[in-house]
Amino acid sequence: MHFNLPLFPEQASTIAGQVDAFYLFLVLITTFFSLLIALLILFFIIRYRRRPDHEAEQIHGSTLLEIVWTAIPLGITLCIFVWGAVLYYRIENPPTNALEIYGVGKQWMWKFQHPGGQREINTLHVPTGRPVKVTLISQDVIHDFFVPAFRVKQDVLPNRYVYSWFEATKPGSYHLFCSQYCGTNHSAMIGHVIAMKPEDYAEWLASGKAEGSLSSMGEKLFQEFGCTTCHRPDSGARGPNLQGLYGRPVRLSDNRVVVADDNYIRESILNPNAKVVQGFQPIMPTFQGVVSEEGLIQITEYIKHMGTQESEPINNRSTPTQLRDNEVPMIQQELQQGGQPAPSGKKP
Amino acid sequence: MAEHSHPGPKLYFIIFFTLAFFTCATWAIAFVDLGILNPIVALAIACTKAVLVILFFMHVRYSDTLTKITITCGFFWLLILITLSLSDYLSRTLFTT
Amino acid sequence: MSTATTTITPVMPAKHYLNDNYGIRSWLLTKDHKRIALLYLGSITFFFFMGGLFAALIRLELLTPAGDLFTSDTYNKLFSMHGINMVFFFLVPSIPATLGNFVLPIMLGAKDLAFPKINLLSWYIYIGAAFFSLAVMVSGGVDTGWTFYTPLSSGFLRTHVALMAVGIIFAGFSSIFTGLNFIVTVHRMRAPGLTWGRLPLFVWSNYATSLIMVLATPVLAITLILLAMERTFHIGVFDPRYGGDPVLFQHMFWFYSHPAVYIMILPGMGVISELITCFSRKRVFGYSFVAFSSIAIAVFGFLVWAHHMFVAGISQYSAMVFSLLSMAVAIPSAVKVFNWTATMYKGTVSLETPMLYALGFIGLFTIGGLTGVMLAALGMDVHLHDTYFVIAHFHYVMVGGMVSAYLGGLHFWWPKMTGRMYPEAPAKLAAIITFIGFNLTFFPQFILGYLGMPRRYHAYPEEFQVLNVLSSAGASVLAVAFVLPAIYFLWSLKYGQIAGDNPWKATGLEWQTSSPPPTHNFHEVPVVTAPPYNYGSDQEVTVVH
Amino acid sequence: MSTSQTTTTEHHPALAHQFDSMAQQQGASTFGMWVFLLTEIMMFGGLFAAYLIYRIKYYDAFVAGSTSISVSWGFANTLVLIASSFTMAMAVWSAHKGKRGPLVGFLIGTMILGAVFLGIKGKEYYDKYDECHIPGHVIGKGFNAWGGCSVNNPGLGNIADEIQQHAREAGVSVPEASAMQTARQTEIFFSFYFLMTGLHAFHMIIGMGLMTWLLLRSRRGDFGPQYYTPIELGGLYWHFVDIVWIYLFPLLYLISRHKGAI
Repeated sequence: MHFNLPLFPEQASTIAGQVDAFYLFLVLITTFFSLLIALLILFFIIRYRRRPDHEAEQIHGSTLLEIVWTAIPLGITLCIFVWGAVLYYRIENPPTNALEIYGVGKQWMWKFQHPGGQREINTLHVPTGRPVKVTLISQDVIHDFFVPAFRVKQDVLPNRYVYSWFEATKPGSYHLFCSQYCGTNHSAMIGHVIAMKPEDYAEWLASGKAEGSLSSMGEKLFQEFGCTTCHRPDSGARGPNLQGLYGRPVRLSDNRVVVADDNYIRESILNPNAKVVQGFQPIMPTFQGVVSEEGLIQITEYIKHMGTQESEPINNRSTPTQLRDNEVPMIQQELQQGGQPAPSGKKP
Repeated sequence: MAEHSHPGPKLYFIIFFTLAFFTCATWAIAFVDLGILNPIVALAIACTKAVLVILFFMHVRYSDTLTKITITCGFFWLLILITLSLSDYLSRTLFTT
Repeated sequence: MSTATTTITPVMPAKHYLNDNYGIRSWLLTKDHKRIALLYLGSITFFFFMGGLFAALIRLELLTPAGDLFTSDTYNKLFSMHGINMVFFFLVPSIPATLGNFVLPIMLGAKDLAFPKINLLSWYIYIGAAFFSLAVMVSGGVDTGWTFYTPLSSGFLRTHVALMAVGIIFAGFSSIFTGLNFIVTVHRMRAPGLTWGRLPLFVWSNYATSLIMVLATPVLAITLILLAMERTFHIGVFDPRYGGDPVLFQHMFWFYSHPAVYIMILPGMGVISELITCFSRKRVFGYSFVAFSSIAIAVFGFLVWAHHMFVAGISQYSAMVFSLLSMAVAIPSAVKVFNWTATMYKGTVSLETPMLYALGFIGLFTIGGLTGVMLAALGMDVHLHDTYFVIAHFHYVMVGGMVSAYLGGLHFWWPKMTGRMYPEAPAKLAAIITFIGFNLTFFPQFILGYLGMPRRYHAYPEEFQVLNVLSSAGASVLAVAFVLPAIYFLWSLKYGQIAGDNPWKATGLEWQTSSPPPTHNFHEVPVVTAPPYNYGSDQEVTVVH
Repeated sequence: MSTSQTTTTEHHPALAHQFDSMAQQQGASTFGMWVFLLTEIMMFGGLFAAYLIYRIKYYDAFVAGSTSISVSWGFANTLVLIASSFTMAMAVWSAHKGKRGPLVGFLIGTMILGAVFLGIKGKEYYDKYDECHIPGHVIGKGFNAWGGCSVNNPGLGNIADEIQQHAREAGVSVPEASAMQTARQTEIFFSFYFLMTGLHAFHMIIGMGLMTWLLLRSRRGDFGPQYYTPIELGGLYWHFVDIVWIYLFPLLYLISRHKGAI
C-alpha cells in the first residue's frame, strides 16, 4: 500500500485540462454553498439558542427573498449547463482527420485493430499529438470504454457502432477500465492505453506482425462471400457500386437521404432491406451470423478504401456531419427530374 | 359529492351506436390508402371512442373537476414517457458522429 | 415559554390503540393504520439491517485491491442484493409506510386512512414480496445489480433474474396501494377547517410522493414483466440478438427509477420541515413555497430520467435536452434548503436528537444535491458516470439525507407512537457517531470517483487502496451508529420515561390527542382554526370540540 | 369536498367507520378507483411506448404481421366489448335506480359478452399456435414464419408468401430473400401482439371474477339507490378495459391494410 494520495488522475489528453477546470469550478460552487448553509446553521444555533428570556419572532416569509434564491440558483445551474454542453459537444464529436482504430468489447476482454492490421488484446498503442477515433462495438453485453487519464467514457453497445475520440498529449501507460457492469469478470476487463511519441508509434506499427492491412483482409472476405457478384463497378451490376461510397449521402428507395457511415454499412450487411438504395431491388440476402464482428470491421475498412488506390492506408475521410456542399446540388437536380425509379445500374 | 345526475338508458343507446359506427368506420377507412394519414385517422377515431366511453359510460361528464384532472394527468404522463423517449430515438440521426 | 407550565407528571392513558385488544389476530388482521405502521416499522428495520449486512461485506472485500475475500460472482451478488434490498425494501417504503401511515391520518384529523383494508393488503404484499425476494437471494440471488441492465440480465446470466423481477413487481404494488391511500385520504378526509393552506408540510410532501408512486411504479412493473418474458420465452424486446434494443430498457427503467429517488427523499423533506419548525419554535419560512416545491419536485422528476444515460448511446440532442431539464429539477430542492435555514433565523433553537438529525440532513443533503448538479452537467458526467463519485453522490442523498430524516422523524414521533420517551443522551451520541461515520465512509469516495475508480469493481488498481481503507473504516463506524438506536428504542419500550400528550410542545393535530392515541385517533372530531406551525401565540392551539 | 358535517342520519350498514357520511364514502371510493385506473393507464402506456418504438424501427415487419392476423375477428371482438360496456353502463344505471332484476340481468349480459370476447381471443390464439406464430421457441414448435407448420392446413402461416402476394397486389415485386427476412422480423410484432392482448385478456379475466362477485352481492340485494358504489367501481374498471381494447384494435390489426402498402 503506497501512500501517494493524488486528487486528480493524470492529464494526458487535450480535453483533460478543460474537464478538470470545469470540475474545479463545480467543486468551488459546491463548497461555497455547503459552507454558506453550514455556517448559517452554526450561527443560528448559537445566536438563537433556546434561553428562558428569549422569544421566537414569527416571520411568515418574504417573497422577494424567495425570488432571489430561486433566480440565483437557476442562473448558476444554467451556466453549469451551458459550460457542460459545450464541453460535451467537444468530447462527443471527433475531428475529421482522426486516426481510425476499431475496438471490440467482448465479455471480459478488449480487442483492438489498427488500420494497418495490427491486433491487440487489452492494450491499445496510440500516437501522441494526433486525434485518435476509436470505433467501438460489443459482441455480447453492454461494456464501457473508460480511460480516466483521457477523461473519456463511452458505453459500447452490442447492436451498433459508437465512437470515442481523444488526443493523447503525454506519452505513458494509462488505465483502461470497463465501467458498465458486464458480468462475472467485469473488474478484470481492464487494460492499458500506451501513448507513444509518433516516431515510436510508427516503429511499433512496423514491428508488429500484421498479415496485411485491415482493408486487404476485408477485400479477401469481400471476395470470399461473393459480394463482387453484385457489387461490381460496371453498369450491369445488380447491387449499388461501393466505389468511394463511404461518407457520401445515399438516396434510398423511399426517397430518404442517409449518410453511408459505419452503421449504414454494418446494417446493410446484416439487415439489407432496412435501407435499400433507390433504383435497386432488395435481393441481397442477410449475412447475420455469417460474418463475425472482426469480419464486419475488415469489410467496412475495405469499403472505406474502395474508392482510392489500395497501396497505402491513407487517413480516410471520417463521416462529415452534414451533406457535403458539392453533393447537394446534384441531388436537387435529380429531384427536378421527378422521382421515377432510375433505370437499374445507374450510380446513385 | 351530492347525488350527481345519471344519464338514462336512451343516452346509453345513442353512445353505444356511435361507438359501433366508429368501429365500422375505422375498419372501413383502414382499407383506403391515405398514405401517412392512415395511422393518424385510426388513432383519432380511437381517441374519440375513448373520450365517449369516459365521458358518458364512466359519468366523468357529471363528476367533479378532481376526477377530470386525474384523467388528464394520466394521459399527460403517458405523453411525457412517449415524447421524451421518442426525442432520443428520432434525433439519433441528427448528429451522426 | 411564557405560559405557566404546571409540571404535572404525565401518565399513560388507560385505553389506547396498543392495549385496545390483544393477540396475534389483533395484529395480523388489524385495519388500524397505527398498527399497520408498526408492522411496517418492524419489517422495514429487518430489511434495513439485511441491506446493511451486504454493505458491510462489500466494504470488507474492498479493503484490499485484489478480490480475495469473495469470488467475483459472490461479490456481484452482494452489491446486487445490497442495492435491491435497500432501494425496493427499505428506501421506497420507509417513511411513507411507517411514519406516514402512523401520523398522516392523525395530522388530517381523520379516524383512519381512506381504505384500511387496502392498507393492510399493502403490508401483506410487501412482506410477501420481501420474503420471496429473500428466498430468491438465499437460493442463488441475482448478479445483475439493482438496475437489471439488458442484454446482460435477459440473456447472459443463469441466476434467478425473472424470480427477482416478480418479487420487485409486487413490492411495487405495495407502494402503489400506499400512494393511492394517501392521495384519497388527503383529498377526501381532511378535518373541518383544515384547508390546503393549513396542511402540515409533512402531509404536502407525502402527497407529492404518492403522486410519484402512483404514476411511476406501473412503468417499472411493465418493464420488469417484459424483462421476465424475454428471459423465459426468448422474445426480442431488449436483446439485440433477437432484434431488440437494450437502450429502450434503460429508458423505461429510469422513467421509474429517477422519480423513485424523489419518492425516497420527498418524505424525508417533509419530516425535516416538521422538525426544524418544532425545535426553533417558529413558523416555517415561506410555507407556500416549501409546499409547492414538493409538488414541483414530483412533476419535474418525471422529465429528467435520461441524465443516467448520457454515455449510454442516446443522441447528443436528447442528452442536452435532459441535462437542461435536470438543472431545473435542482431548483425546488435549493428553495427548500434555503427556507429551512431561514426558518431558524430569529427562532429559539434547542438541539434535541431529532434536531441534530435535521441539521445533519440539511448539510449532507446540500452536498448530495450539488454533486447531483455536477453529474447532471454533460461535460462532467462523461468522466464521472459509473464511478465512485456517483456512489458517493447518491449515498449522500440517501443515507445522509433520507436515513437521517427517517431517524429524526422516528425519534420525534416515538413518544406519540409508544407513549414513552427515548433516552436523550445515548440518542445524541448515536446521531453524532452517525454523522462522523457517514462522512468518513462516503467523502473519500468522491475523490475515488474523480480518480476514475469504476463502480461495482471486485478488484481495483493499487493506488485506490488508501481511500478504500478509509471508506471501509467509516463503514464500520456507521454500522455501530445504526445499531445504537435499535437498542435504546427497544429499551425505552419498557424503561422509557412516560412522554405525555405533547412532550415537544409542538403544534399539529397529532399532538392534540393522547400518546399513544386511541384507536379512533380523536375522542371528538377536531376543528382546525389556526394556520400550521402556530408557535408564537401565547396560548396553545385550542382545539374547539 | 373538504367539510363534512356529522349528520346524524341513521347509520347505513355499509358506511365504513372512517367515513362520516355515505356521500364522503362514495366520493372517496370513486376517486380511489380513478387513481387506480391512473396506474393502469401508465402500465399499459409503458407497453404502448415500447410498441411505438419498435413499430418505427421494424415498420415492414409490423405491416406483414398485422396483415397476417384476421381483422374480422378483431372487429367482432371490438363490437362485443363495446356491447359489454353498454350492458355494464345499464347495470350501473339499474343499480342506481334500485331495480334489482335488470341489475342482475345486465350483469349476466356483461359476463356473457366478456366470455364471448375471451372465446374469440382464445380462437385467435389457437390459430397463431397452429401456424407457429408464437414468438420465442418455448411454446409450440417455435416461431416459424415460412409455413408448413400447421397440421390441419399446411399452406397456412407462410408470412413470406403473404408479403410477396401483398406486394404483387401493390404492383411491386419483392424477391424471396427479402420477404423471408421481413417474415423473420415479424417475431417482434407477434411478441407485442401476445404481450398486449395477453395483458388485456388477463385484465378481462380479473374483470370476470369481479363481475361474479358483484353478481352474487346483487342477487343478495346488497345494492340500492343509497349504496351501489361497488357496482359503479366495477363499471369503471370494465369500461377502462374496454378503452384499452379500443386502442389495441387499430394499433395491432389495422397497420396499413390498404392495397397500396408494400
